[in-house]
Order: sequence, then structure tokens, then C-alpha cells
Amino acid sequence: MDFEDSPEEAAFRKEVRTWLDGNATRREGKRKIDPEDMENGAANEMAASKAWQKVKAKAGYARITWPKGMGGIGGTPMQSIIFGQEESKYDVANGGPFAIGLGMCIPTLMAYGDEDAKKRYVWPAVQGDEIWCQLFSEPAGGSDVANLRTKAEKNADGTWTINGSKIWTTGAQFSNFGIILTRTDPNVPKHKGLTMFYIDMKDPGVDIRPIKQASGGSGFNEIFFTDVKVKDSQRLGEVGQGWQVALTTLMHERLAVGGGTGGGLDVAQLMTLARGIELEDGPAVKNAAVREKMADWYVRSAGLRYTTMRTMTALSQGKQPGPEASIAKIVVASKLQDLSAFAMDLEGEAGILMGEEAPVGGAFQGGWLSSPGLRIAGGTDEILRNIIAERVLGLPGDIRVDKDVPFNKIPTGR
Amino acid sequence: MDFEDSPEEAAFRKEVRTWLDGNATRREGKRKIDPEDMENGAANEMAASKAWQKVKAKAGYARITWPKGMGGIGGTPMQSIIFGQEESKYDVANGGPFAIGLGMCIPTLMAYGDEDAKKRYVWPAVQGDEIWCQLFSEPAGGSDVANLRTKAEKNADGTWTINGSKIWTTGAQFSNFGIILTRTDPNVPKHKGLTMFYIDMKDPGVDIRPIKQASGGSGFNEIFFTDVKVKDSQRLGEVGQGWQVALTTLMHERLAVGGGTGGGLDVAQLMTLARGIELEDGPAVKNAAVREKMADWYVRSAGLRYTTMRTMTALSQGKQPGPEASIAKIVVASKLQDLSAFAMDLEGEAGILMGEEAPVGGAFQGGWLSSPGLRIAGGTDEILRNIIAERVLGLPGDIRVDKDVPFNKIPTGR
Amino acid sequence: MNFDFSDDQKMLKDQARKFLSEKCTTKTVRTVFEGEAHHDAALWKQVAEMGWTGTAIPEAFGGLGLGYLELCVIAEEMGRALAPVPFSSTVYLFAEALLIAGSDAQKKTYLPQIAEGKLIGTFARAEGPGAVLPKNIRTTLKGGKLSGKKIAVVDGPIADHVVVLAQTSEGAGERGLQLCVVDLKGAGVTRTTNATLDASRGHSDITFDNASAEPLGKAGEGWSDASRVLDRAAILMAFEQVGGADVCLAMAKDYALNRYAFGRPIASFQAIKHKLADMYVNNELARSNAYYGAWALSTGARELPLAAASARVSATQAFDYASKENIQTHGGIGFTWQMDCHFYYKRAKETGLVLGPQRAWKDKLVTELETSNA
Amino acid sequence: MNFDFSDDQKMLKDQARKFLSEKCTTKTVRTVFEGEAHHDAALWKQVAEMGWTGTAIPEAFGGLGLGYLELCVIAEEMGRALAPVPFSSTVYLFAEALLIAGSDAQKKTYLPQIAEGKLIGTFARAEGPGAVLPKNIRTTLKGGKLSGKKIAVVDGPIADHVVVLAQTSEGAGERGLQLCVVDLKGAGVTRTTNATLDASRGHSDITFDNASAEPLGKAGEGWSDASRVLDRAAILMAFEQVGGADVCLAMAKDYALNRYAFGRPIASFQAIKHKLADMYVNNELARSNAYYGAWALSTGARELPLAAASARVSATQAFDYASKENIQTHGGIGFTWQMDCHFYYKRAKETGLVLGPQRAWKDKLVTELETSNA
Repeated sequence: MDFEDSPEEAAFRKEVRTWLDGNATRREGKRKIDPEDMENGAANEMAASKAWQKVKAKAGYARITWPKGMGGIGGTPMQSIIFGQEESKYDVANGGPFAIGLGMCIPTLMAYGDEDAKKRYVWPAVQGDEIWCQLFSEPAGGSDVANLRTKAEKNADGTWTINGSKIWTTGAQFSNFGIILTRTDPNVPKHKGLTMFYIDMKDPGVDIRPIKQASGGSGFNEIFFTDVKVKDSQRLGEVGQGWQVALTTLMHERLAVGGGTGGGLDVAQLMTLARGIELEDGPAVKNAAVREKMADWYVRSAGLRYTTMRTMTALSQGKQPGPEASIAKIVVASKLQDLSAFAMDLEGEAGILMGEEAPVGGAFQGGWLSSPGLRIAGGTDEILRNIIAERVLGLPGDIRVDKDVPFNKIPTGR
Repeated sequence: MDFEDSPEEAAFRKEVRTWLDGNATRREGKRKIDPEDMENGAANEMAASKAWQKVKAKAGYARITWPKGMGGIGGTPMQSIIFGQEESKYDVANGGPFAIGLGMCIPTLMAYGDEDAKKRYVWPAVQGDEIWCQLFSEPAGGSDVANLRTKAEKNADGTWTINGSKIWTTGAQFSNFGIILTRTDPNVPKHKGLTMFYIDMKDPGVDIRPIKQASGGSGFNEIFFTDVKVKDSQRLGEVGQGWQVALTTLMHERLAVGGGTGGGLDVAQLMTLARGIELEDGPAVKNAAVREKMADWYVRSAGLRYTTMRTMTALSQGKQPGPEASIAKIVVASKLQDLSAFAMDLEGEAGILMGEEAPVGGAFQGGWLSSPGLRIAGGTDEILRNIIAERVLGLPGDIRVDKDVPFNKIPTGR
Repeated sequence: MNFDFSDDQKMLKDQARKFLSEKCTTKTVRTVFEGEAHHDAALWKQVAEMGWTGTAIPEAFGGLGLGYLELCVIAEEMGRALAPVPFSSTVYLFAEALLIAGSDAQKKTYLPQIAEGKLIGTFARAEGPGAVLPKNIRTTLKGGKLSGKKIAVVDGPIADHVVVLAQTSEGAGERGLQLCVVDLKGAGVTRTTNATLDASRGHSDITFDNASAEPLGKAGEGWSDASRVLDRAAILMAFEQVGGADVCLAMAKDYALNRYAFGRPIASFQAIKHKLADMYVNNELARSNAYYGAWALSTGARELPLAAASARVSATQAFDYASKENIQTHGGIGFTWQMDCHFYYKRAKETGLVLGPQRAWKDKLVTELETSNA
Repeated sequence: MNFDFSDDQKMLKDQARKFLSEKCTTKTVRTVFEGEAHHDAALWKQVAEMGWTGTAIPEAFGGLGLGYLELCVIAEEMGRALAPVPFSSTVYLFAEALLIAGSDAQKKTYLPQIAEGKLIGTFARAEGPGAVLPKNIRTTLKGGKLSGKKIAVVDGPIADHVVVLAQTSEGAGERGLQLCVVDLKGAGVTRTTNATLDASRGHSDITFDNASAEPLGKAGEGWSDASRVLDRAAILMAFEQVGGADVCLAMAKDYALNRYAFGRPIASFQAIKHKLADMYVNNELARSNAYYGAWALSTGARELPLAAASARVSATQAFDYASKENIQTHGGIGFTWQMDCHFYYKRAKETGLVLGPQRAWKDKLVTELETSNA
């Protein structure tokens, strides 16, 4: 048991460092970017991201596990982790806007698109010229993703017309293309009547509206489609096979979101706060109730950290990663909410203040405001527990009353 | 808003006190009885209970809300609460062994039995000469009470023969009679094939075996029935109507069990312990973590106490009591488990000791050992949450796959 | 035994609910939340016209002299409606401070104006993060002049007067503390509006630089006077919190019954059923603790401090849980700005901190227990 | 990066599981639990014959010299099996005390006997309820004579020798503390067996009345020596706890899949599914913390104290939760004596208290954090 690289890993890390030194500058501490800003596509950061992505693509570091010439070097998952660890020490705009496109959309396109499509779209996406988004969720869907109503109707000339709306789409406003899951047959059971397409997000029939969240930010969009025409060649997979196609895509999503650590707000910041606050019985950091909480949360954070190391070990041994991502989000989201609320309680009357006026620059208020979203996005706490129970522990799924029922006969709410 | 008796209530309380002074002696503190002992029917306590019950029955204080001449005075629920409050201040054996019989069995008999049966059984039960038990639960049943297999088959001569087993029966070993829910038709859906009887517990075909619990005590029994013959006149309600009859009985049960306060082990005892224990930062009672927990548990106990007062107020206004009983057990059972475990943790290495050697005479170890049972008996935490969700909040029941399915076609486990 | 509100009090409650359901919709709340104003002046005017601000003020001082039980039922409705008006600060804090520590003359000066709704008052105690302790009160009162800074004062931006906890002689700790009243429009007073979680209420830091202040109550009694004010306010605020928590449960229940997933209402999934059952249990316990507080407040019982701490802790926990799990029950849509869920999530936190954090009240509660079963 | 046990270590683990599944069924545990004996002597003999007691003891002292990672995998299996043998007391506590503070001669005297399974050892620290603090150690060591009383000593009834934390000069506090070894069969030693929660292990109070004792390590270093022993034992015990917690999850899962209510396995109800999911999450976190502890233990890393506290707290919480919710998942039958669920419920508490309560370890954990990110 050790935390050392294997000889091969060490060699690769060395190679990566050399390359990074030649193509970027190291930095101390965190790169200054506001994620909200990022999502709203602040022009300069976007430009920087695209530029850096291009450099990585040429060198084969954009998608390390992909084949040579496609932005990769046919590397191992461990190698991309190593690259990520090293890259994070340099002052570069690494990849925010490309994660979804390269992580979910392009793999789907590569699996189901025709040769022309791959020729046309993969490379521009890999080197960051074109950005993709994922259009699955709908207002009526939520946890029941397949319960979607956006229609794609086939026209006489073989083209399709899409009408409907999607929601919770990240980065739609600066995306060039998107993969969209549509209902092409409402007369068959829910999962059977779906078909996947890719569309041009700049189509005049696509209306993108940001969604303002309770936290004040607008990381997501709601999108309305009005008579959006797509060629049959933009279909990914067979008609009615959309759900199978979507599963390829979704496989990746939970891992992506699951990574979310709640902005790194954790026991360390709580201790910083506690050191500066006085309570009835002295400094908060010496208060037994505060110490008890710090310990409770620390062992959960540490447990997650070392669980990740177990996963990485599995990866470096060529094994499949486990269900850690689901664990991570369940643990992190509630911890963020509880820890932030606890910290605000320590702050007392000052706990309602936000921003610069607030202790620690309002870090805990920020965490508390965003935590309800983290408990929902990418799978609610309840769905994640179901996933662990069913996929990890092998317990039965919930009783399905909509099974084998034609979609247009499934009961719906008001 | 006040805690005073209404003039009528005050008058009744005075009358009760006078009567009690004339028939019993006041005492300080708790009466010394070990509930385990009680359930095992320690002869002397049993004799005392029967004697006192007889005195109350004659005076109409045995079942205050019942009619005159039947052990009651046609009183209000509030009046029986008042009597109970006053009675508890006297050194009398009040009613343990009769609670189930008079609270559940006899009311069922009075509702469904024939005149001869009422003549024969009600008074002896009221004045404590005969004890009744309730025979519904079965190993296969659990939370799904109606899922019972004990068979009653009709004989040519019109009598019935009962075979099967029941479990979790309180007081069976010293009961004279019991009401038993049986399956008379396995070919119809679960709830439709049941029939209720009352039986003689001294029948040679009735084999009573105590169940030893994880806590060491044996408050319950498992009972096996082998060819127990009963007359058709011992049937309560129509054939196939057993479930409706049982509901009459069960209505009362949860209230009965729900009252359980977990042996009164609460914040007061925790404070006593905390006053005597030293921690890293001084006396435990001054330790912030201990204080935080004491406050958390205190507000739940206080909340329950005042919820009971709201119920009593409703009663004294002639309204129906609410679902407080379910709330009480959910709150009390988990609190007992958590508070006991917390106290044992405070005791440190000494926390594993039991009985006299242990701090506070092992009160917390006792509470911790019995708490898992309290979280299950009379409705598990999960069932009680369902009850609150469905009966109080009006949320839908769980999806029922066994609905309309003949009993003998319902899937069963190994 | 009559542990319930009277029929008259229940009628008053129904009136209040009817009134607020018309005059104070969540649109009203949203307007203040998203706008520049720190309260809804029109609503405030009407609330005063209903006489609510004078509910517990004796008739001798221009109030209705109805009593605290009546004020409790109104508080619950204000809490349900998230009413964006300076009711709690003016009525639970400022008015009670005067009733507790004010001279007859002071009562005559201020209470009638409150009853008429002509005066918005508030209460200022904290000077920074952490526990409010006698030794941390650095705002000084000398010769009728007040200097120092108070933070996050509720309704500070719109208040006319404030009761301030001040130190009359450096280093004297509790012995030197005294309350005083300050006219916020007077010289030497600077207010900076805070950015806070709950924009449906206004808060501000207030700096005093030799501002004129009239003493309220005796020097050396400021700390105990303030505690008594907070005890009373905590009970009334607990009713607001219970009202808010009940709305969250109702919202979650309504949504869960009408939102379908997998062909069934999400209310049919145990994960949701049990969540709502837990909300119900917390809310009922909080309500019962609040009732006991109401009894103690209305009778001036010896148990008042313990009852206040219990009501405060219980109601804060219930509102916190109900408001956050209401969002969770709604899912993504519940976290959008356009839905109302977040107003309750934020108000739960605001009401939970503005009279002092749960932590401090728990400590106080146990102190009361120590003495009561000592 | 190789944060996993080696194939050899995994093979050893499989052997241990196979061996214990044959030699230590729950019937074995039940026999000790219900009988007079405080351990299963036959099993203990076989465990020693497997060489397990000498796993981490250097070959120079008659051990296998395999190392701590090997001991961790065996510990996990002992925990799964609830093995009623004095393994933790002899191997994690007594042997480690000697390795940490013993002279070469002392190691030569005792360690080979442990490796051969000829000696049962234990460790005695607490003298009463509450925190174990230097000033509370009243057992005195003077001129090779020990006097005082230790309570609830694990395996006390069957131990041959004990390492005792004693005070060498009254009132000296930590500066006067020293460890010493006592032969429990010697004069001046009285043992009273305790009635405890977990009858599958023996515990006793031990009174020393001028009993001969040989000093172990230096005077003044007893407290830090004891802490180092406990850190190591906590990590090894964490593996036992994780093993036990995993069995509880497996039992609950198996029962829930095969127990039908309302025509379906209870495992299909979300109340059960989510309960088991939470168990799984806790167990995985505890396992990962234990792995980190194993790394720190095997490398003697600077992070050892923090790693030990984290492993201890995490594993104690996981075992507590899994063992109590396993009973809850079983319902009434799970609370009967005849089922095995209660053995785990009780062992969870025993393991959670015997090396000191969670509370104390949490305090220690935060102290480590304070210094580490000071």
C-alpha cells in the first residue's frame, strides 16, 4: 500500500510536466474564475479555454484515452487523472465548457453517428472550436428522465420537425450543437417511443432562456423548440432506440456531476471561522459542540478522499470504477448544507449577512444557498439512494405502474 | 389557556380523591414493580392487581367510560384520565394485566359477541377475575398483519378447528381467554378470508412458549395451536368479516403501546449523569456538546408532553384524539436509543458495564438494550411514518401488488 | 385543563388569515424581495389600521389591551404569510422593551404611536459575529450620548427608533449595561443597509457617534432587561416560525400529490411520504412548545425563560427542516427563483438568527434546566 | 498510487475468512455468550497455531514479521466473525505496548509467548466513568509495587499479564505516569468479573494491592506511550468494526430480499432500500478511513494519530448504525435472543467503548487537525 506512482505512471507524469512547462506557466493557489461567470460564458475566459484546448488537442492531451489523431494518445484513465493533477498546477483555463460535449455528446455521436458526422464534428469539438450541450431533461421529466414530451415528427421529405422544450441545460447559450432526446411515438411504452438527434443550437427555432436559481445565479437554461427542422442523417441510432442511446450518454453524467465537492467548503474553513469566533465558554474552536461537528464532517470528507484513492487504484489496475460518484454527491451535498448552516449559527446575528460584510467573505452563506441545488442536480439524494440500493446492493427496483403502458395513457399530474 | 380543571373536572377529581383515600393509601415516589416481572405474572403482584381491580369495578372506576353496572359510570375520557392521575399517587397495583383484555378484547366481544357471551365474560373480565389476550400477529405477518396463516376449518358438526401459531402475544401465559384472528378461506384476497373467534387459553391444544428477547427479558410469547376446537358461538362477527372486526380491536392498540415513554429515561437522568462525570474540559454538564444534545432531546420530550395536553384538551372538549400516539412512539423510541448510547459514550470504558456496577445503576444500558424493541413493537418506525403520511396527511398508500390476489397466490419469501 | 386558544382567539386568527391571504400574497413578498424597498408600506399601514400593532399594548397606552394569546395567533399568520413588514421588530422587540423597562412617561410617548402604526421600532444588541456577551458590548452610553456600532439590526433601514443595549462604564461587564432609546433620524446616527439572505426584510449596521439617547430602565439591569425582551420575542417569533413551517409542509404535500413520476404521484413514494411525516412530527412538537410558551407569556409564569428557549429551539428546527425539505420535495423547479420555496428557506434562516442563534438558546435552555431541577 | 492490499494480503484474508467460517460460526459465539467461559479456548489455540497472534511481531521475537497490513486483513475477519477470543487485547494492545515501550529483554520475554499463543495479555487504563485524564490515574507504582484499581479491563478474567498505566508520584500528572507489566496470577491481584453488554468477551475490574510490577518504558512517558498503543489498536480495531458492519449490511440485505410483506420483498420498499443505502455509504467511508489508517500504521507515518482517530470514529459510527438498523430491518424477529442480530448490536457498542469512547477520539481528532493546519 503506497501513494507512489508506478514506474510507468511516474514516467508519464514526468513527460506531462515537461510538456506543461513548455506550454504553460505554473501558478500558486487557485486560478481566479467565478464558476457562474464561466457558465455564462464570460468572453475572455471562453477564449482562453478554447485556445488552451487547441494546444492540448494537438499534443494529444485533450482526450488522453482517445486514439492518436483524435485528441488523444490511447492512454489509460489513470493517465488522464495524472494529466489533470499536473495541469491543475498551471495557470490555464482547463476545460469547463468542453466537459459535457466531450464527456457525453461526442462519445454518443462517435457511437451512433455516420462517418460524415464524425469527420465533421469530432475534431472541432475536441480542439474546442465547437461546443456541445445535452438536451434530455424536461419540466415534466425530472427524476423520471424518460417521461419527456418534446415531439419529433417525420415529414414527407424524410426530414423531422421538433417541437417542445428542455430544461436544466448547462451551457446552452454558448453551444453550437446539442444532442436531443425526443418522442417519436407516444402510442408505445415510455422508453420505446424515443429517438435521439443532434441539432444546430443556432437554429432560429431554438429559443434559449436562462433560469434564475434560488441562489441568484443562472447556471442552467430552459430551451424552447419551435418547428426545428433536422435531417434524418442527424438521427443518432434507430427510430425508437433513443433510450438505449441516451443510456450511453447518461452513464457518464452522474460521474461528472458527482465529482462536485461543494466548492471545497469544508472543515478547514469551519476551523478558520471557529478560531476567530468567541462563544460563551471561550473560542469556538475549543467549544466541544463545535469540535464534535468538525470531527463528524471531517471523517466523512476524509472517507470520500480515500474512497477516491481506492477508485483510482482500481483504475490504475485496469478495473472499472465503482459507484463512488453516487456516494460522493449524497455525502457532499448534505454536508455542505449542514456545515454551512452550522457555521452561520456560530456567526450568530451576523450569519444573515452576505458577501464581503459576512464572516469569511460570506463563504458559508454561499454554500448554504447553493446546497439545495446540489442535493437535486444530477440526481436527487433520493434517486441516488435508489441507485445505490439497486445497482450496488442489487435490491429490487420500485414497483412500476407505468411499465408496458402506452406513453399517452400514463397518468400525469395537473 | 390554563392548566386548571374545569369546575366539573375539579369536582370529579375531588370525588375520586375522597374515594381513593377511603380505599387505598397514598405513597411517595414510584411503586416498586419490575415490568418484566409483571409480564411474567409474578403471583403476588397479580393477586394485588386482581384485588384492586375488584374494588374499582364495584365503585365504577374500573372502566369509567362504560355504563353503570358494567364497571363504569358512563364517564368521559377526561374523567378516566383524571382518575388515572389520582390513582397513580396511591400504592395500588393498577391494571397492567387487564389493559389488553379490557382495552381491546372485551370491547370487541361487546361489539360482536352474543348476549350469552357478554353475560358470561364481560363482568369477570372487568373485575379482574379473568384475563384476556389478543392473538393476531404471526411470524409471517409482522407489519403486514393480515398476512396470517392460522387456519380455522369448519367441521361437519358446525364447530371449528384451529391450527397454526401466533407470536408477540403479551400476557398469554396468565390469560384465561383470547381473541384470535384466523384464515377461513385462502382462496379469496388477504383481507376477505379472515374470521375472528375467542378461545379458551387453557385448552390442551394451546401451547404457550415465552420468547427471550435481545434485552434478556421475555415479555412476549409464541403460541402454537393444535386442533383447538371452538363452537360456532365463539365466532365474533360473520365468517370472512374478521378483518373488519380486527380493525375495531387494533384502533385501540397503537394508542396503548404509543403511550410508552421508554421507561421515563430522559434528559433529567442524563443531566444527573453529566453532573457526576468529568471530561477533558471539566464537568460533563458544562460541556457544550452535552448541553446541545440535552437541549435537542428536551424540546422533543417537552413537545410531546404539551402535545398530550393538547389531546387531553380536545378530549375534555368532547373531540376525538388525534394521531399523537404515532408521533409519541416515533419520537420516544429513537430518542431512547440515541440518548442512551450518548450517555454510555459519556461513561466511557465504564459504559459497557450493566446493572449495579454501571453508572446510574445501568439505567442507560437498560434503555439502550430495550430501545430496538420499542422501535418495532406496536408498529415499526417505518409503519408509523406511513400511518402519519396516509391517515394524517392524506398521502397515497404504497402500491399494493397483493390487492385482489387470492391469499394462496400471493408471493411469499423462503 | 384547557391547553388551547379560545374561540374568540381562533376567530381572530381566521380573520388575520383571511386578511393576509388577500393583502399579502407571495407576490407581495416577491415585490419587496426583488425591489428596492425594505417593506410593504401599504400593507404595514393596513396592519396598523387593523389594530394589530397594539394587540398586547394596554388600553391605557392606546393599545387594544387584548393580551399575548391574541398576539400569538396574529404572529402565526404573519409567519405563514412571510409578511414583509416591521411587525416583529416593532411589536415583539421595541414595544416589549418599553413595557419591560420603560417609565410611565416613556410608555406614554412611544406605545400609542406604535398602536397607531406611526412608529417603527427595533432592537440592537449584537456588535459582531459570535456570542453576544456582556463584555462584548462596546457601545457606550455616557451622559445621554451613545457611541458605537451595532450590526445586522432587523428593519434598521426603515426604523424610526431603536432600543440599544449599551455599556455605561467600560469594563464593568453586566453591571454596567443599560438599555436606551435612540431616534434614528437624530444627529450622529449612520445606517448602512446590509446585503442579507432574506431581502424581504431590511437589515442594517447602525453607527452611533455621540447620538442622543434616553436611558431605558436602570443601569446594571440592561442585560436582564434585554433577556426578558428576547424571551418574549422568542415565543412570538416561534409562532411566526411554526406558521412558516406549516406552509412549507402544505406546499410540499400539494406538490407531491400533483407531481407525477413513473406514472404515480411522487407522494406515493416512501422517500417522500416519510420525509413529510417527519416534517409533520417536527411541526407538531414545535407547535406544542410554542403553545406552552404562549401560556407562560400570557400568565407571566416563572417558567417563561425555559418555555421561551424551548419554543425558540423547537420552532427554529422545525422551520429549518420543513423549508429545506420542501425544496427537496419539489426537485429542480423548487430551487428556481420563480418558485416561492426559497422565500421560506431564507426566512427560516433569518428568523432563526435574528433573535440569536439556536446554539445560544440551547445553552440558555440547559442553564434553565440546571436551576429548575437543581 | 496503490491504495489497496496486495494479492498476497488478499489471499491471507481469504484464508482467514475460510478458516473462521468453519471454526467460528455464530454458534461458537453464542456458546460463549450464553456460557460461563469468557472465550473459546479451542478456537484461541487454533488461531495461535495459524500464527496470527505473531503476524506483526518481528521474527527476532518469534513472530512471523509479516507486518501491519497483514494484521489488518486478519482483524477485519476476526471482526466479521465476532471471534470470542482475546485477540485484540493480546495482539493490538499488550503486544503493541511491548513493541512501543518494552526493553529488548522484555520483548524477548513476552513476545515469543504471544506468538506461540501461550500468553493472553491486556491493557488497563480507565479507573472510573468519564474521560481518562492524567490526573485521574490514581493507581500508583512505587518500587516495583503497584496499588490501585482499574475497571472494565477487556479479557481481564482470562488474561495472564496486563500492561497498566500508573502514577509514579502523586499529583505529578502526566509527568509521573509510566506503564508497567503485571503478572495477574501474582500476589496482590484481585479480579472481579464484570457483567457487561457483550458477554462474548470477558471484562473485569482488577484491584492491585502492592502487586509486583515491572516498569515498561520511562517514567513520565506513560501517557504518550499509552496514546501510541491506543492509536495502533484503534486502527486494527477499526478493521474489526468495518468487518462487523459489513456483516450487518449483508444480513439486512439477505433478510430484506427474502422477507415478504404485502406480497413483495420488503427490500422493494424505499424505507428499507434507503436505509441499506445509507449503511453502505457509512461502511464504505469507514473502510476507506481504515485503509488510510492501515497505510499510516504500516509506514509509521507522521499522520498516524489523525489517521487513527479518523478510522476509529468512522468505523464506530458505521458499526453502530449498521448493527441497530439491521435489527430494525429484521423487525420483531431481529430483536429475539435466538437470532444473531443482537450479537452485532452489542459488539458494536463494546468495540466502540473499549478503547475509549467516540467523544474522546473526536476531541483528539480535532486536536490533531488544529496542529496539522495550524
